[in-house]
Amino acid sequence: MIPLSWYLLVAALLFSIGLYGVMARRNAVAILMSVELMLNAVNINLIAFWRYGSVLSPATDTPTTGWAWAIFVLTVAAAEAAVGLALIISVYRRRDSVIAEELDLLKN
Amino acid sequence: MTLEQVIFILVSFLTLGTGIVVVTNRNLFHAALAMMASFLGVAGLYILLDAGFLAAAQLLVYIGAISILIIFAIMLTRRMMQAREASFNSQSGLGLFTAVATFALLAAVIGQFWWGVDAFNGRPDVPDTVLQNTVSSLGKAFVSPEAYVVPFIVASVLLLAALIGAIYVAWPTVHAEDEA
Amino acid sequence: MQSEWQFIVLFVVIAPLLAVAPILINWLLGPKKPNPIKQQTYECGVETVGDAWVQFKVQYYIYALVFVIFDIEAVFLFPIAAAYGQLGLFAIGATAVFIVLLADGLLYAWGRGVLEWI
Amino acid sequence: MSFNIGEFISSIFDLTAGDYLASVWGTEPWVSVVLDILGILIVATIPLLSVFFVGLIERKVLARMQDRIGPNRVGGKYGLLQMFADVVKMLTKELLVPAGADKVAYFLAPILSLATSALLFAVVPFAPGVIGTNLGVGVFYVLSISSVSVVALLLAGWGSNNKYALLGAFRAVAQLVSYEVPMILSLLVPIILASSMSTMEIVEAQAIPFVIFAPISALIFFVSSLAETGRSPFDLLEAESEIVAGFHTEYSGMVFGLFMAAEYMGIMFMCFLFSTTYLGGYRFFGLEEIVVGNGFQLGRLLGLFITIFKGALVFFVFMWLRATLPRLRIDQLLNFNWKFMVPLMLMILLTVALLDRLILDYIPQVGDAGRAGIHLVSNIIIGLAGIEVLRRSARRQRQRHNTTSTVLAVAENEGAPIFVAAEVEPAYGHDDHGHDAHAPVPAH
Repeated sequence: MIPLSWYLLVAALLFSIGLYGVMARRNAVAILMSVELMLNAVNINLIAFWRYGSVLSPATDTPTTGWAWAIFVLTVAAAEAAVGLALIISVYRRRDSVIAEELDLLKN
Repeated sequence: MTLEQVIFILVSFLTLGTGIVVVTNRNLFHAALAMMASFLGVAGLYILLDAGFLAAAQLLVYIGAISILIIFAIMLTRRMMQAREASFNSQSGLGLFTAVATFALLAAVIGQFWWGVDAFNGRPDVPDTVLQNTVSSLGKAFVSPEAYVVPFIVASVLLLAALIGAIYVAWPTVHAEDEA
Repeated sequence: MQSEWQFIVLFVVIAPLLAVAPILINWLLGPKKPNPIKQQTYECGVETVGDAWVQFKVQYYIYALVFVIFDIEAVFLFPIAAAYGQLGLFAIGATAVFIVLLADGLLYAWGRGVLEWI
Repeated sequence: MSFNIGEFISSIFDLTAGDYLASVWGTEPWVSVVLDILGILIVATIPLLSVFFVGLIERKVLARMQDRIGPNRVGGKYGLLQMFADVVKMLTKELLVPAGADKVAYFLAPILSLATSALLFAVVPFAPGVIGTNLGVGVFYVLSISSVSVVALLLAGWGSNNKYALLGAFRAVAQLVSYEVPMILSLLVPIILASSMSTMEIVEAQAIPFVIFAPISALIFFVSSLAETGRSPFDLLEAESEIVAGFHTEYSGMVFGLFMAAEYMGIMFMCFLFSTTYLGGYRFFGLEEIVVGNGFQLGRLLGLFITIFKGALVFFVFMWLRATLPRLRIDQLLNFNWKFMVPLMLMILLTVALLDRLILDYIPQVGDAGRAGIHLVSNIIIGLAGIEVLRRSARRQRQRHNTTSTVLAVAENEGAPIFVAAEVEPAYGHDDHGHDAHAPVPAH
């Protein structure tokens, strides 16, 4: 049997790894990949709580809250990746750089 | 150890190990590959959690679509990939500290509330029919006014906005050419 | 883990082995005499120029982008279709709104001319 | 219960050997694991081995269609051992890795390609109760696995360190992801009609095959499955006149053989999927009583034969098209997908969903045949409307071509990426967008 806390720990570790990537990487694409990792960690938590918690609730129908929100997170992740990468491509075309620190168009 | 525990440990190592590769590898293409492996590991966790549909959705969306999008973006902006510059910025030490601190906080919370609690020591037994019905209940929930019909429509608006916005941003116009 | 998914998990472990075995046999049986000329990448008979990188068009990204949006649509539509027998007209209407909204995106891409291959 | 060799053999003929072994061995956890592994070996290796057979058949049939004889030396008059000879040759070739290749990606690509092709077969219903595993989300699983196989092409293109391979991979991915959209939409139609995602239940629901309900959607599925497997007329993945051999330019020996095997397995799977979702799988009008009923021991075997027969029929059409049609240009291919098939399929999907609800709610007395008839009529009307739109737009295009001067027409033709040169952008960086490659690029 696998306790709930194992899943939560894995998710927490994945989240922290993604957080480190977001803070430490210079390349914007790499930052985006780290964000995807963090979103995945959130999804693991949602599904783990669904399986260990709300399945038990005495609803007449099968509870689907965890699944539904996991799919909405998936949607948001896809939309974020689509727009984020489009921005990166556009910025690369204009500034010839994908390094996040060098993008200071609004500073000056 | 049961089969499930063995699978859980292997899958977790896959997820976390490749996750570390994603954030540390200098070669962006290899980082993207590692990211796909990490997503595969997460799909394995979903299967262990009786969420097979979500595992398939994970493969379809993350590996089949988002990763391809990311690889295309890497190729389009590849001149930066020659790894001649540092791949970490100046605050990487701070980042490491924040990550470790976050993990410590989360672990403390998990230890406080869920570690060793009898009710959460194993997956609760649920009849197979309930688990098999989840997908169709999910379908019903998406379009029923009592449940998620509003987020469902909002999700489609979000996707539409993302599509239009991304095309608008990425597609070069005559105007953009003048600026460049 | 449900029993029908146990099959898939084991299959995911075994399937790559099916492919690794022939490669190993090939490695054992084949000759091993590499030389620089043999290993040159193919470029229609002339010597290879530069590395493999060419500047790609943003077009490829756009196709993948439209595909991602329809992929997400599939994730929503498949459960709804699987529950079709239990849905009412309101549900069909909501799904139709969903599909039409995404079709708008396709129309925008079409009108913008990003689907033209140039 | 003890093991009885006679009963075991009879259970093999009944295609229930797994159930028999389970009843002998009991219900310990390891039993299910061993049975699963046995099932996996059967499900994965039989398609892999039948590649020998299918490949030979295709070569023979194609040769006959082109007025040739085909393989006729190895293994007697009919060249029966030709494929074995080919495999022996592949196995004894040198395993060449091109210079500068990314070894991880280079070797991961064929492995991933074959593994995904094998994984697809887990949900093919061969006969009643004979299926790798009856997933509740079978069709969705198929989609997700086949979308993973796209990654293999990118890996091959990247790993080879070759311009043609990389370009070929990019084009192939553009084609595959584009055609995945109509495939997703056309797979939704049988799911709506059967109200289930499981392949087994879709077959069970087809007292009348779904191809009669929705022939246009079946046609769209067929066309997109041609494109998904990279078959003629959509074989741009390896258009040798433009991009040498596409993503597997740098592969030789058994690594190339694995791509080949994966391709054939993908084709076989698509044939089975088409027959499962639209042609009624193991059901066949008069015979289905014997097939579905359990009284007759050959029932399941008969189901197996029907499945294979239908799959072979679809495969024959695949070969026929390959022998008949020339290759499309990539702009035609993508335009046809995005501007014709996807909108048409969206229309069909909406109509089927709405109409089926109305029929089930208001006129349930028409029965299955009436339901099929109404769907058929609506489908054909939409299909005809679609064809009319296509004809008009083709006429408009012709008129535009006739009015413009000949010179312009030629220039337009050249603008289309017939050559690789037109597709490779000059690496100036700033403008990776639609300049005609023949025009001089202004320096910024």
